[in-house]
Amino acid sequence: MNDLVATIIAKYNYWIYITLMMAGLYAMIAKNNLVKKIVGMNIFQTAIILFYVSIGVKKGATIPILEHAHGHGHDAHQAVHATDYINPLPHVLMLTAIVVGVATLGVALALAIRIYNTYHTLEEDEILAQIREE
Amino acid sequence: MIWQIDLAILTLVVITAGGALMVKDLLGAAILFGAYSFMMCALWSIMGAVDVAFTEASVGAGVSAVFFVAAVFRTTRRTKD
Amino acid sequence: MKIIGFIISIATGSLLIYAAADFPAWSDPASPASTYLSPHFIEKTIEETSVPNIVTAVLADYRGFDTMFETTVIFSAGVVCYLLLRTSRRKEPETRYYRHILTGVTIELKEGYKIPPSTDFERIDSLWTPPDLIIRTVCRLLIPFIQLFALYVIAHGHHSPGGGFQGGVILGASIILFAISFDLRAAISRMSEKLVAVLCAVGVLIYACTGGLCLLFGRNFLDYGALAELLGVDAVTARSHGILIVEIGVGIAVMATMIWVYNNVSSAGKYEQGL
Amino acid sequence: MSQQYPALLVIVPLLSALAVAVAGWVNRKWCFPLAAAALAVAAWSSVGLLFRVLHEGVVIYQLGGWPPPVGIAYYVDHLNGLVLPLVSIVALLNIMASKKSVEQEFPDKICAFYTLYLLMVTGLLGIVVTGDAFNLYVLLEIAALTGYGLLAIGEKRSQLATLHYLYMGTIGACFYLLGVGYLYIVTGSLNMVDIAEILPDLYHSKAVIASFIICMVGVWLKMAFFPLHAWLPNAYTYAPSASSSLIAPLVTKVMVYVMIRLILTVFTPKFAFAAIVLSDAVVWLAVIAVVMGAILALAERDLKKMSAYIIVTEVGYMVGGAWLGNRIGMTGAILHIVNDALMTLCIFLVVGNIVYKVKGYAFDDLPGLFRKMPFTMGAFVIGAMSIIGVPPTCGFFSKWYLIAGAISAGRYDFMAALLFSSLISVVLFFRVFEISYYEPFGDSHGHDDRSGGIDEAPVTMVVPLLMVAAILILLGLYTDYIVNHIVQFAIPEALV
Repeated sequence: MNDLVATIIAKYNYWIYITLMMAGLYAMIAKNNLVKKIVGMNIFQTAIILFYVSIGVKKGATIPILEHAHGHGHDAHQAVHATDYINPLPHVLMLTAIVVGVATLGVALALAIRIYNTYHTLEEDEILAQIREE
Repeated sequence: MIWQIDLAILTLVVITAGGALMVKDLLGAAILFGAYSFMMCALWSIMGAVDVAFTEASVGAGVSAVFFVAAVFRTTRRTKD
Repeated sequence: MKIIGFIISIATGSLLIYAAADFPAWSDPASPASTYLSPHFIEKTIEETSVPNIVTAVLADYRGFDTMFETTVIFSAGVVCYLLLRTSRRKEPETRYYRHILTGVTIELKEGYKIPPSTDFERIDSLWTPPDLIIRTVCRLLIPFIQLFALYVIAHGHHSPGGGFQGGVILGASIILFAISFDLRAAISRMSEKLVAVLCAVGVLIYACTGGLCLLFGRNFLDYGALAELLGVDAVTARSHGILIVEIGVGIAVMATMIWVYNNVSSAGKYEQGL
Repeated sequence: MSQQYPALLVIVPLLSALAVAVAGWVNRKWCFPLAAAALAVAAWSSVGLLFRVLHEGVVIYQLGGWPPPVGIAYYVDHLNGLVLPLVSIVALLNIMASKKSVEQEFPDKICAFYTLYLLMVTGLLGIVVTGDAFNLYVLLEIAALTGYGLLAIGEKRSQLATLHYLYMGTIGACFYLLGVGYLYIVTGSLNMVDIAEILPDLYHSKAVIASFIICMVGVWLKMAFFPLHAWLPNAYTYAPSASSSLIAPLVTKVMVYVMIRLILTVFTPKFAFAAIVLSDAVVWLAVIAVVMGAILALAERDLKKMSAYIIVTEVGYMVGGAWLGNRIGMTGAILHIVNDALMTLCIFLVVGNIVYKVKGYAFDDLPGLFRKMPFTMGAFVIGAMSIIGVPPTCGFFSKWYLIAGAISAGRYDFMAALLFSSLISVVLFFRVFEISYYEPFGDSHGHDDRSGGIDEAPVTMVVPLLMVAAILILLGLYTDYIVNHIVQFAIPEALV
């Protein structure tokens, strides 16, 4: 029992990300409103970003910007130790993922507006009913 | 890292995410989504991912929310779920 | 559908929880992710690129190719929004509205009529409302500072959090703020659609051409070290400068795309009114 | 110059896409020549790259001059050496063939269309050529986003279909990203070859198994593997013909390539087929996919949607062949990527020509077409023969390898499904032949034009189509060469 509690506490970031991801995925599949699905999609994407950022965290380390490192000379700085700084690679990847997220959002909203202009509703069942009537 | 703040923000992240998905008004969902993004941004800056947090603050809480509001303004606030 | 969605998300969640058991402990400095590749970035960045912000260095140099395509993703989102939403530019509405700025008189014009050739008239939309004084004044005061900050963020990305991407978004947001506080027509009269669209492409072009320039100097694509001769500095500083150049490109592209997408989404492609 | 082929391949379409975007605001006439020239350069460098791979073996290109695990590297071996020319040549032929229909369908937005077209090709070529797992995700999103744009400007229903595609595509891409994240957390690397070297010690890690499953599900979503195929038929059917004839042949096939690349290079066959017991279940799914795809195609009453369901069936072939877990099946799957892309291109170009002339693609629009459009329908016959699997065409040979692989793996159910779907294809296509050959033109429309004179699509549309048809036969004749000189080296020795 104590083990279980210990794992839950030790990895709580992962549990939060899984919860958010499940919520987003559920909304994308089960919601009826097209914009609600887009909200779900964004939550789904940010959950994955949270996961990546969690990979990068390092105990006892600081943000990945080198201190006392201005200037260009090779002797202007002391030796840098990897343990002092947080892993920068996941951050880089996630900058890209955020950009991809906002790009997808823009396209999805554009599509939703086009659909609204055609059918005058954002509810999927109402749209499908209209299509069936044609 | 102060665990009380961490926990409070994690709770708020989950609450705002749930709220954005559950509220029966698209404009409200858009605003709650902005709040969710901002909480995410706070969480990431706590984790030391300053660049990611900066981007999320400007993109997620800023521009994305504006896009959502603009799209809702051009369509409708009504939603059944 | 609700049941299917529930089952799928539970299945995914349980698979992920099952896998999380084998993860290295959270924030463990000895985890593979922290010991395999990242020490190289942390320890060598300053020697190889002379950029203290490791994230910027990795973003624009080590993984610069990713970032070029990230900018391309943004650019293509702009083009897709334009393609989907923009209504034909040739069609002028039958009745247009003009406002005489000095007196505030609104004129309705039928097709074929023209206003007197004077700069006192401004074109407005049918749902036009006078902008609120407080909002207008505050925005007028704020926008220059926002833009200044954005430029700082782009230029100072080497030493502090930020860079082309964040700066570009803030720069775009300042124009969007202008469009919200006045109206879309006012924003477009200052930054025309053509300018925005061309800036989008130019931003990505700056990035890609910087890479292409390296090809011409006989190095691999995006190897900024090749620019050393051109810039008259050593290879390491050339990398730092190369990063700055591409960050500016990213900034321009992102700014323009944000405005472009906002213009199209907020007016549903008609370029009137806006939010 | 030839050292830089890998870079040129991706950069030239990208640069020209940007140039087209700028040129479009100056003079619309420049768009098409720029786009076509760029694709020709890409095709040239991809063929050059293939020959370099054939002579020198694996080509590695370091982007930014950083050695692989630190920077991003291109990794071109026989597998993507084969797929790269395919992608660029299909794109080139299609841009030639669809010039007229683009001008007819959206005259206002030609420049935006060609910009997206080139970006899509950039994305697809990049997916194929890259050796970095995360870079693949970014390029995947470029190909997907531009694809949404290209698909959604079609008929009235295309927007809803595309939005569904967008939801599914985003889930798929995010699953792939998540899978890469799981690999990253246990290996610390993003380079495919590098990951493959680290993985053997971790084969029993739950994270690696989960990563494999998530990646596979993500890729299956993107390629419309049977239970996850729901987005495909509508999205492809309601799209404008110029975009559907680019996207239908390439996107699903490139995703099959990604799957094979993940199995062969990243996770290695030893893990995918031996360490975990999934292959039986996946082949079962493939059997269902093949059968259901064929049956659903049979239920359709229009040519384009029928072809879209045939894609679902073909994806079933390739996934099943790849997961049989033996060399012959894998050979069949790789060969089928090439053949199926060209067969699908052929069919969709025919549909494009019909839409251009008749303004419809339902079975009711087809009567009398053999007399009206003899060249188009001639090419259609060759494409149909290839899909059915009639000997001189290439479709026969890849199906032959797939069936041989099924037999040597002892999967007679998969073999039966292949034969069943071939039979269904015979029914499908002969129904179309019957309608368009025997029924006179104009019955359903009540036109008085019963004379049935030749009214062929413009030359620019017919010539590329005939070239595709010729390639289908040539590929069939040169199958031995392709298998012995290219495909054989694409599959690692470990897979027997």
